[in-house]
Amino acid sequence: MTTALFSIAGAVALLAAVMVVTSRRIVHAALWLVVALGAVAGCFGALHAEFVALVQILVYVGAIVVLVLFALMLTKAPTNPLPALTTRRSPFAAVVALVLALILGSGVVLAFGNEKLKPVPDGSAEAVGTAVFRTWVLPFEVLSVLLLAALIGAIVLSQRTGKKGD
Amino acid sequence: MSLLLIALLAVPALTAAVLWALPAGTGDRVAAIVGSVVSGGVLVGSAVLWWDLVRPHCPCTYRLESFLGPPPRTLPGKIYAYAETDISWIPELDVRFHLGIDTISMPLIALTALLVFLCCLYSLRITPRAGRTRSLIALLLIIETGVIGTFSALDLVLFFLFFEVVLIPMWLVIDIWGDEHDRAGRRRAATTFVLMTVLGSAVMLLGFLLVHRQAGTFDLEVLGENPVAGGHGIALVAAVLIAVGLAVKMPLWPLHIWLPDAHAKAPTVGSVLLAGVLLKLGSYGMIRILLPVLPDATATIAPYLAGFSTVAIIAGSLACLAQTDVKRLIAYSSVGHMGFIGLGIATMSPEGLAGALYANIAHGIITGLLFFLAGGIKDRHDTSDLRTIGRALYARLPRLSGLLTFACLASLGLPGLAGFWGEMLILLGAYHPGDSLPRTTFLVLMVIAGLGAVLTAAYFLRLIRQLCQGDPADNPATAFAVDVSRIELITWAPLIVLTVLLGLWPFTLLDYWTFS
Amino acid sequence: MPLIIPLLLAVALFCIGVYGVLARRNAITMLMSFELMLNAVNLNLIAFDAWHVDGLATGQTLAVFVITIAAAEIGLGLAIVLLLFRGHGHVDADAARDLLEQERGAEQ
Amino acid sequence: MIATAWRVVGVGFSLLVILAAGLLYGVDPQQTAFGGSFVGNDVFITYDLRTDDLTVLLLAVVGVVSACVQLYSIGYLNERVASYTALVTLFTLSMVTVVVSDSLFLLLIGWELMGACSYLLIGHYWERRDARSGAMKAFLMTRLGDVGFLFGIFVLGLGYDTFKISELGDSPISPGALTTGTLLILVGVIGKSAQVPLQTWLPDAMPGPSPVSALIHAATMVAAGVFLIARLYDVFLAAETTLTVLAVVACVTMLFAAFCAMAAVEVKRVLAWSTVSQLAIMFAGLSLGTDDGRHAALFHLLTHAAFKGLLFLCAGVLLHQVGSAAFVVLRRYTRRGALRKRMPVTFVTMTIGLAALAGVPGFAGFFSKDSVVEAAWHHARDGSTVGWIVLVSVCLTAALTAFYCVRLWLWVFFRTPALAGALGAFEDDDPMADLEEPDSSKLHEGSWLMLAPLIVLALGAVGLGYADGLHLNWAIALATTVLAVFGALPAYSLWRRGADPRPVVLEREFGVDPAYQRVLVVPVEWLARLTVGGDRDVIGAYVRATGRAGVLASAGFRKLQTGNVQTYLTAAVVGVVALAILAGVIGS
Repeated sequence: MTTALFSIAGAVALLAAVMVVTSRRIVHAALWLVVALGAVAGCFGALHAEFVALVQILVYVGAIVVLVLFALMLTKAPTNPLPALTTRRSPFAAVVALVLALILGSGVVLAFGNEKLKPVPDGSAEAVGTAVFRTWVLPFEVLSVLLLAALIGAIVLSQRTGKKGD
Repeated sequence: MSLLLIALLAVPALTAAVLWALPAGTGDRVAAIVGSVVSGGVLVGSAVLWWDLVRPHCPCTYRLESFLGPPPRTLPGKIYAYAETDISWIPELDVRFHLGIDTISMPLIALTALLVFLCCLYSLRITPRAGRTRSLIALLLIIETGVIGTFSALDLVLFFLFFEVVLIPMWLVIDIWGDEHDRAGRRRAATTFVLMTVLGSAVMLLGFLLVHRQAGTFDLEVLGENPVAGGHGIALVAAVLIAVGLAVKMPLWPLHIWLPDAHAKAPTVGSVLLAGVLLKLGSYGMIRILLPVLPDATATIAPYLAGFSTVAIIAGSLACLAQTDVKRLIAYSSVGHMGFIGLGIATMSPEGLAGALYANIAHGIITGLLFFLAGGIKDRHDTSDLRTIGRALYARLPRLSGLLTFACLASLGLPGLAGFWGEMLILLGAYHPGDSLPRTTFLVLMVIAGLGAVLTAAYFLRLIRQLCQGDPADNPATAFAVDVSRIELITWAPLIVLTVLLGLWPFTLLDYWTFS
Repeated sequence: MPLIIPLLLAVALFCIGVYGVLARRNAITMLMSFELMLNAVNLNLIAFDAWHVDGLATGQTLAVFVITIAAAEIGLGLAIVLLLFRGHGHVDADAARDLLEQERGAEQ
Repeated sequence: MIATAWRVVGVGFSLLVILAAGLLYGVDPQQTAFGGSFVGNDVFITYDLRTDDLTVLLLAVVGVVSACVQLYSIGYLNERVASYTALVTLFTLSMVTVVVSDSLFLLLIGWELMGACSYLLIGHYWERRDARSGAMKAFLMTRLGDVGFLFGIFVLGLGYDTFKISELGDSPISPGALTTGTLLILVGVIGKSAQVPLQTWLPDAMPGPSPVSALIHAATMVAAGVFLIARLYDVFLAAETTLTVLAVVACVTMLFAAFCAMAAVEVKRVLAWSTVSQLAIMFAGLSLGTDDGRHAALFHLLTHAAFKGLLFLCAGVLLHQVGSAAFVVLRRYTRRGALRKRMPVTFVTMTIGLAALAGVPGFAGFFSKDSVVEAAWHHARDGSTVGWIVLVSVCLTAALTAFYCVRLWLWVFFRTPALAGALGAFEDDDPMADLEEPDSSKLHEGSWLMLAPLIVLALGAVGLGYADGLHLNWAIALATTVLAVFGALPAYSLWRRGADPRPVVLEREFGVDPAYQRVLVVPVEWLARLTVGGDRDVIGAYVRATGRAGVLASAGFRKLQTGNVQTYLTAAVVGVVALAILAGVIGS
């Protein structure tokens, strides 16, 4: 059951990811990204990591993709197909990616080819929250500082009157 | 621990630092006086050291107990160093601060001190037009430290270090005070000089490392007692690398290409030191390092070394025949003379080595004098081009051209003047090469080198003919206020006297080098 | 469920992301490809967490952290892209060659 | 002031040499060593002096001739006196060094210093092109020989294990080394004494001042070659082959030079060729390998020094007073009878010198030449081919010598009746022939300072013939006299008819000089240009190419920096992949 669910979600994610990097329309690519991320969230769910799946949908699908779409609008991205969206290096890049996939894949297969996994016993918000605030509180705080820094950085970078702006 | 030797090294370097530290307003004259006094002190110091070295009770001279039956023909091996300083310096790298002198290096140290002293003295009155004499004097003193250090280093890494110390000051001397009419040319000459010599010393360092790998030490005294045996494999590679590195400095054909430009573009004092002292670093290195440390491997490469040296003799002489620039001609003549020295070393015979050492000294003195004279001619005519200077210098500058003729005759190896004994002994060594060497090859090389001596005569006579002789009517007489000025006479006189003395009485020096 | 399935999926996603980063010309699509790569990593984390149960929910926690960082990253990245757009009028990574040394001074 | 000081030093030194010769006369042979050091175990370099009969003889010759030359030069030379006198003194000193040396190295020093001095003295008139090239040629050709000489010293010195002349021959030596060594020494001698094939420098050395020519030809330079073989005679005697080679060289040279002298049109050139020829006679005497031969050769050396010194000084007077020693110029004066009348002393002394050279009975040259012929005859009678060859060539040379002496004498000093006052055979291609008539009234005899040496040497040219005791083989004397007459008669009859046929091949001196020019000088110059070109275009090109390659490579690597982030990224990923593969390969 889990396997089947995971496989379907995974297949969808794979298909959508391929579309993200091959689509000739940028907006379509962004929308395919929504599908891909959502499917990955499905995968998380199939592995019983429900909280992470929810965060994935909230943050990624909800926030990040919206941000991307905003950026597309701000940069006046055309909606019509752009044949030149991929560079001339793309075959080479494909080969590199394929070789990388082969290496990683064979490594993974060699290392974990016979392992089985049981779904996570408890992927609820409670369990994860306990872990975060009990065990991982210091990284969590550091992370919050990082977010603050990113926030300030984004503001500084996008200030129109900044010294770097013109 | 010998304070005197350390002082000979430290005093010029410290003086150079002091000269640079002086306020910029200090006159060039003061700098020249300081330089003269200090280098004069170094000269006196080296004389004292020499006297100390050869006192009869001193065990360090290679005095042959004659008439005790012929011991086998051997070469300088173990170093009987005098005035030694041996301090561990970088123990991790097995490098020691090991200084010392013996009868091979002492005359060269004295020659260096003499030439630097004369150059400083010369700079009292006659300086390159670029000015900044203070820095020039300081650089000359740095060069003196480097050269004396190289001649007294008994550790391979220390040798390399001092070897390198000389490079950059000389580069600056050529680049800043060189030929004022040819900025691009002097820059190119200086760059070629520094790049080729750095390449050579890098190769040499590689050879030193291989020696260390084989022998486990950089110390020349230890290596002299336990040389790296074997004439093949790593020892051979090390010998080839060291020989090539030193051959660049010497320079041997075909690695000589930096030399004519560097000599021709350098200022007078630069040329004098370059030819008189710096070239000797290469030949000294061969005698000090190649022969004692890698005797078997050197025997393997000796025929090739001799071959290239002979080619250098012929090629240098032929190139001189077609030169139109007096400084360039003298520079090329150095190629030929250093070829003789290379041949002498390659014979690996006592005669050849003594000849090479003698020729080292004689070449330093005579070529130094020649470059001083060429500098004098260049200063007066503002060019060193033979065609522009014109002919019939006998009519315009009788004393200067008379001295030039004298120096040319000395340089072409006229018996009775210093140049002869070295050449003669080298040819004798080639007639009678070391026991492990192919005699026939060396006989052929001897004959070719002998013909090279005739060619040497030919180009010097051609120089005299084109420069000194000629119809004064065809060459507009330029009025020169002075023929040979007082400072020039004072500077050149020691060299002239030494040329004659060494030519007439070679025994004092030769007695130091009776290897056996 | 075999562990290998999520791992292979993660590998595939990651390599697709690599391809996207290397081959896509538009800076925003490059950023999207980064997200794909990050998701592949998250997938790995979750899969390993399910395989190697340590009671601390390490994998899941780390996945949450990664998602957070991804949000920060995309925010900054898009700001930079906007800056690029403002400066050049396009967001073409190929055409942005400000790093290229100018021809002058090639021979001194 | 300086010049006067040098003159005093020069004359004083010559007198000192004569004094030394006088003091050493009759003293037992002895050697003194001073200095010395070992180089290796086999070579012991010392300075040794020695004295014996040969030394005394040569010292006397050198002293007298150089004294004459120094005195004569006072009248002869007015410009650049100091350097000239100093060099002549050094020249004499070098010859003295050669003569008294018992060390091969010391001998070599004197030997080559002579070469250098002759170079500087021949080039005394450095304004003149012929003087410049003559000087250079002299030095280079003798130095070429000297290299052989140096190698000969090596072979003999290491062979005999000593570099002392007096000890040479004491120890055994391999025949090969002996022959090689003596042959190499011979090369040096040939160069120094201007024998074939290194003969061309001596005639070309004539632009030098005449007193210098006298010194070179009579007492120093060229005589040193004869002296050296006489000095090393014991060694040479053991080397049969070398003596044969010497004989062949000498015979070829004496005829060659005599022929060249027959066609020369300048007094000094005739004399120069005659010197070459006479030296060859001395070498022929030495090459016989008998004591008689050596004795005859040294005797000839002695008389030759007197009359050749005399002749050159006479030529110098002509040159000094007339301004040229070319036949064409001299004949301008002669056809008015001026030369003989105005310069009686020169005429008489020159006549004596030429008579001695030609071998007129009663004069010195006659006796010494006869003694060579006699020695050759004795040797030939003993069945030696070398003896026969020498005998025949010396006799032929005697006839040729008579021819050119008479020719010189008649054409220079006597009007030609057949030409009725015309210049005669010498005006053909000489640019001077068109000059107007010289003012012969101003012509006068040289100063007494110049004439006194002439008279001294003329006395020698007559008297030295009897110095050896008068022993005359009447048959040989008759034969050589007849031969001389046979040589003189054609010269006389040609002069009577006002004709002076000079075969082109003789006038060009058998084309040796141009041949050397083509075979040696031109290729060397070509090689020199090739070397310079090679340095610039081959070796230099490699160096420059290395520099260029560095610049080009850096430019190429710079191209990799496209500025495109994605390229960099691709490269990085490729690198990671490659490293991963590498790690896998190494790990497995």
